[in-house]
Amino acid sequence: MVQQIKYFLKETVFNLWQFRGRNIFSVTIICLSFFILGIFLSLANNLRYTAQQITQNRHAVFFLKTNISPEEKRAIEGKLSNSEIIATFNYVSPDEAAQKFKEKFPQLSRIVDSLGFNPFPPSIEVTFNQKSLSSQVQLLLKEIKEASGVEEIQYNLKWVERVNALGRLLTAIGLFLGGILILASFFIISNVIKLNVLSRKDEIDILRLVGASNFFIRVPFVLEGMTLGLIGGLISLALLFLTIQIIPLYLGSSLGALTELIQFRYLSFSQSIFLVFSGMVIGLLGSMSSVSKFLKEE
Amino acid sequence: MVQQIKYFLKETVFNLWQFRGRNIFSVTIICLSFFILGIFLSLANNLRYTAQQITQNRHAVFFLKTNISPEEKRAIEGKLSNSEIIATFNYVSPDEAAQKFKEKFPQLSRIVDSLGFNPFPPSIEVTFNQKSLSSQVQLLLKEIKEASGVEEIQYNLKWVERVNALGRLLTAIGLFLGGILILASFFIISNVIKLNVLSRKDEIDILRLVGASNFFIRVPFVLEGMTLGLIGGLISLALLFLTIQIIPLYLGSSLGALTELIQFRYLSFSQSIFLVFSGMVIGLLGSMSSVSKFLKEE
Amino acid sequence: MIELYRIWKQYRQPHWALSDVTFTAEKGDFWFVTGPSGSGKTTLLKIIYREIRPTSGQIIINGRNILRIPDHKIYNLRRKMGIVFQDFKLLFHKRVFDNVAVVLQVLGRPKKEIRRQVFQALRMVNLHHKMWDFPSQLSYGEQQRVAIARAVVNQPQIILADEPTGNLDPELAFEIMSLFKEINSQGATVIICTHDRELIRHFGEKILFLYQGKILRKETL
Amino acid sequence: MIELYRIWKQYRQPHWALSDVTFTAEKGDFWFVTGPSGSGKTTLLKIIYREIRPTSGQIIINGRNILRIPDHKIYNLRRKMGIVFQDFKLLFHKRVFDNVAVVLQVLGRPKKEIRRQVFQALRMVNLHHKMWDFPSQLSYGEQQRVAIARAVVNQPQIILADEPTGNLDPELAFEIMSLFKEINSQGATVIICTHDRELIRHFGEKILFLYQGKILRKETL
Ligand SMILES: Nc1ncnc2c1ncn2[C@@H]1O[C@H](COP(=O)(O)OP(=O)(O)OP(=O)(O)O)[C@@H](O)[C@H]1O
Ligand SMILES: Nc1ncnc2c1ncn2[C@@H]1O[C@H](COP(=O)(O)OP(=O)(O)OP(=O)(O)O)[C@@H](O)[C@H]1O
Ligand SMILES: [Mg+2]
Ligand SMILES: [Mg+2]
Repeated sequence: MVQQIKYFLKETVFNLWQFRGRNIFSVTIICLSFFILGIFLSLANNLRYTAQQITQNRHAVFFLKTNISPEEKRAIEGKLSNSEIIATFNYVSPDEAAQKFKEKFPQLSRIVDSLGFNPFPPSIEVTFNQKSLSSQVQLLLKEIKEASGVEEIQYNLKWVERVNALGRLLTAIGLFLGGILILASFFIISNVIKLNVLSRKDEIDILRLVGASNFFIRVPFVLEGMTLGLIGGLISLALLFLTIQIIPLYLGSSLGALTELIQFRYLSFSQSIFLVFSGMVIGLLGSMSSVSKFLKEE
Repeated sequence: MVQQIKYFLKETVFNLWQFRGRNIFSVTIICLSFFILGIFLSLANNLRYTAQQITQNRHAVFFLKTNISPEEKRAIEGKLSNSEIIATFNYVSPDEAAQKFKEKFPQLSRIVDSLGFNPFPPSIEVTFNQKSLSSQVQLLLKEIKEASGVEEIQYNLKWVERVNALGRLLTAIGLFLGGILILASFFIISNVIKLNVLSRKDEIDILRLVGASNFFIRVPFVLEGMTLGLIGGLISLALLFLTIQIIPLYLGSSLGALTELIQFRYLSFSQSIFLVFSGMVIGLLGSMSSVSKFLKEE
Repeated sequence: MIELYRIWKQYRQPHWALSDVTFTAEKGDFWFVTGPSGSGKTTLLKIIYREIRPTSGQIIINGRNILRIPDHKIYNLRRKMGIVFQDFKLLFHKRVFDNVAVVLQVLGRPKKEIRRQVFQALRMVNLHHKMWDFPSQLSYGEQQRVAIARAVVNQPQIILADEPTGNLDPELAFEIMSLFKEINSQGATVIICTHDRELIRHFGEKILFLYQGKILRKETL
Repeated sequence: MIELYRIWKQYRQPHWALSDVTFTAEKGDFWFVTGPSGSGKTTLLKIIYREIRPTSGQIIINGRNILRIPDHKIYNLRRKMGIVFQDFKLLFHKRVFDNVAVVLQVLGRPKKEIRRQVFQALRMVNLHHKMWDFPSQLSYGEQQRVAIARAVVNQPQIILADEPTGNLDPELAFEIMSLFKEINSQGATVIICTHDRELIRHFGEKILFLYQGKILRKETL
């Protein structure tokens, strides 16, 4: 048993070296297709993050009557804190509102000052849960609107829907492209492995004729395929890390906060493992299937 | 001559058929890597479009003195129309400004009405050229600010810079990724072609021994490589069109205007030509270089 | 014991590569198969080691109908055989040593034994000094001898040799034939296809003459 | 005319595959080269058709030093030669017809002429009925005959044949040798490497004996 394992390992290493020309070509192909996949995964990580950022900001403002009673206010706040779809809410007094307005439109601040009274009503700013459905939101809005002490509700449903849609769009594109890319690179890699086996049909035939069992023939090929996949995966990871290091340098530092938003994120640990592991699995399956094709008798 | 061309063509077709197993694997790899490249180009088309949309909106507002004289106004307008970096400008009277404000902040319209006078100054809205540099913009702003009749300038330089940066970022990412993808797929394809030639070293050796000139040996291989690249390119185009057709179905119709913004655009005609043509060129170069390696004597 | 019973083999219409071949090689027999080029000698051997199946007929080896052995078990049959292929079938990416050793490696023999046996086999064909060369570095006759060494390294019960001396000089051919004879005298069944009349004259005990796939005659000297 | 002057060839230290071989084949000569396996026969031929270069020495063919011909022009030399390789070197993905025709195709001969000449050459080796088979569908001797047909199809000035009858029955070997003799009588220089003493005895005019890379003796009967 140990004897045989040693043989298989030696054979694998030997063949990897013996066919190094062809193996280098193959690993290059494998590595590059994983690299493309990795670049995409890195972008997708970021896309997801951006989508999260965007959908987090879904909020509404409830303008209250200026003369709202503390009981009415407490009732409304109670409703809001009981609702499952609300993440945070925040009371804004008329003074705070005026302050905010002046900050936002400095050239109009004179006007507000010149009024002699504060035209801004008190309000409550509400942020919705990311997972809340718009039907739930609408139900809640209707309920609040009918509560006494509420003057008006500002909630740009259309805009919010768009932002949500953008989030969904990004996720969908991510899944779709990711699926295509994963499939494509898996196809590419397994085809390269198959090309490798194809060119060694003679060897398989000879081994069969000198009394090798199918198992004996298959194992070194499978190990070889796995190693090629593994090496390709590892090199592509290294390449990916380098690229991600270089991109910010290339883009320059002038982007400020935006780099944060769109920067390339490293693959997560599980993604890296996935990449390398799938390299091995594809190598295994690819070589397995094509060796098997040759192991049939006439 | 005709004799020989006929031979080359027959030989190419024959070999494509004779090694169809291996050729199908190769074309699959070529096709998929072009497909990935194509998906990217399609996304990049869109990215560019989005970036344009964003940077187009770079604009400033010049608030004028309420009591500005027609001469002063004309002088400013003259300056603006002479400037190369300004795309459009538009005078907004106090009434128009009030109207706009009321539309934008309906719950504050009461306040404006209750003032009894129009607090908004006249203004000029300016849109800058896409290509204008921010240094140029700053120069112009300074000049206008010093003109008589101008009260204040509203130009959120920081925000505009960010938007510009986003545009640049998208372009840079596009170029960078595009470069990487193009390189990667070219590498993949030329390596596949090389693997093909590699497995036929014996044939080349035999041809040399029976008196074939290098030219005679090379041409069918080169034609074969070109055809493989061409077929791979064409199939990938077809696949790409199908995918682009399918994506909107998959994403659903709920996205409204956003689909317009992020939708996959078909490759432009020149991009399609580029794709197919580069397939041929890579096939040519790949087979050329690897045949040449074998055409050397011991 | 190898028994072929009414073997017919047709690769393609309308020619029969073998027609109605019935033939028995007892344990310890030393058979020559001869006949003109294309008369079906290689086909006969291929059927015995079951690289191909006959169109009709039965083959019994050591009491077992080998046509009934499933494909994935056929290696058990081949392990009893030492085969010299007409085109050698060497592994060109492996050294001479490994080409011979592979027969023992598939059996999982210990390393030391492999080394000893391979060296012995290569010495028998006078190639031990080229043990670490690749087949591409050998002359054609030397390659043929590697193929012979591989066939005999495992002291098989059955030896099938297809034109094993076609690229060897008469003296070497003589030596190789003596080697086969020696293995035969230890109890192995040997079947050799050859065109070499000299060898047949000298070593022939039992001779099968093929002509266009038919047995022309069997001779026992 | 082929002149080899003090040819030495070493593949690797310390053995010399050829040492100090000087040898002239006049136009119209019919030479046999013989010697034990590994004595350097194939190496000698390879040097003549310049697949390999000698370590030292000169080769003049038709008054031209072939070692000076640049690699990309060497095909002009090979076109004058018909070579039967010891391992045949057939194109296995092409039919028998195309394997033979390729020699004429590289010359750009018209289709009709190619068909006629190929058919003739295949008939000379008695294989015209297998014209549309692939080499893998032929017996080994049949493959060898394809290689022979390819070598003679273009009526070359020089024929180099490396063990061309190793897989043929004596009758066929005799026929093939007569074929070479006939081409020779039309003015071609023929060099044949063989182990077959019978053939040498029958057809030998000039014989070169090699032993361990050295010329043992030259004989002219
Ligand atoms: N490529 C090579 N590398 C190293 N050694 C070689 C190479 N080719 C041949 N040799 C050695 O050179 C010697 C002569 O080889 P060659 O093929 O010329 O012999 P030969 O006379 O044709 O033998 P045979 O009758 O067996 O074909 C042999 O010992 C062989 O091992
Ligand atoms: N795979 C195949 N497909 C079709 N025909 C074949 C195939 N293999 C062999 N043949 C034909 O079967 C016949 C017998 O072939 P076989 O190889 O058994 O001859 P052989 O006696 O070994 O000849 P040689 O002495 O030339 O090796 C030949 O006519 C050959 O053309
Ligand atoms: Mg045979
Ligand atoms: Mg030789």
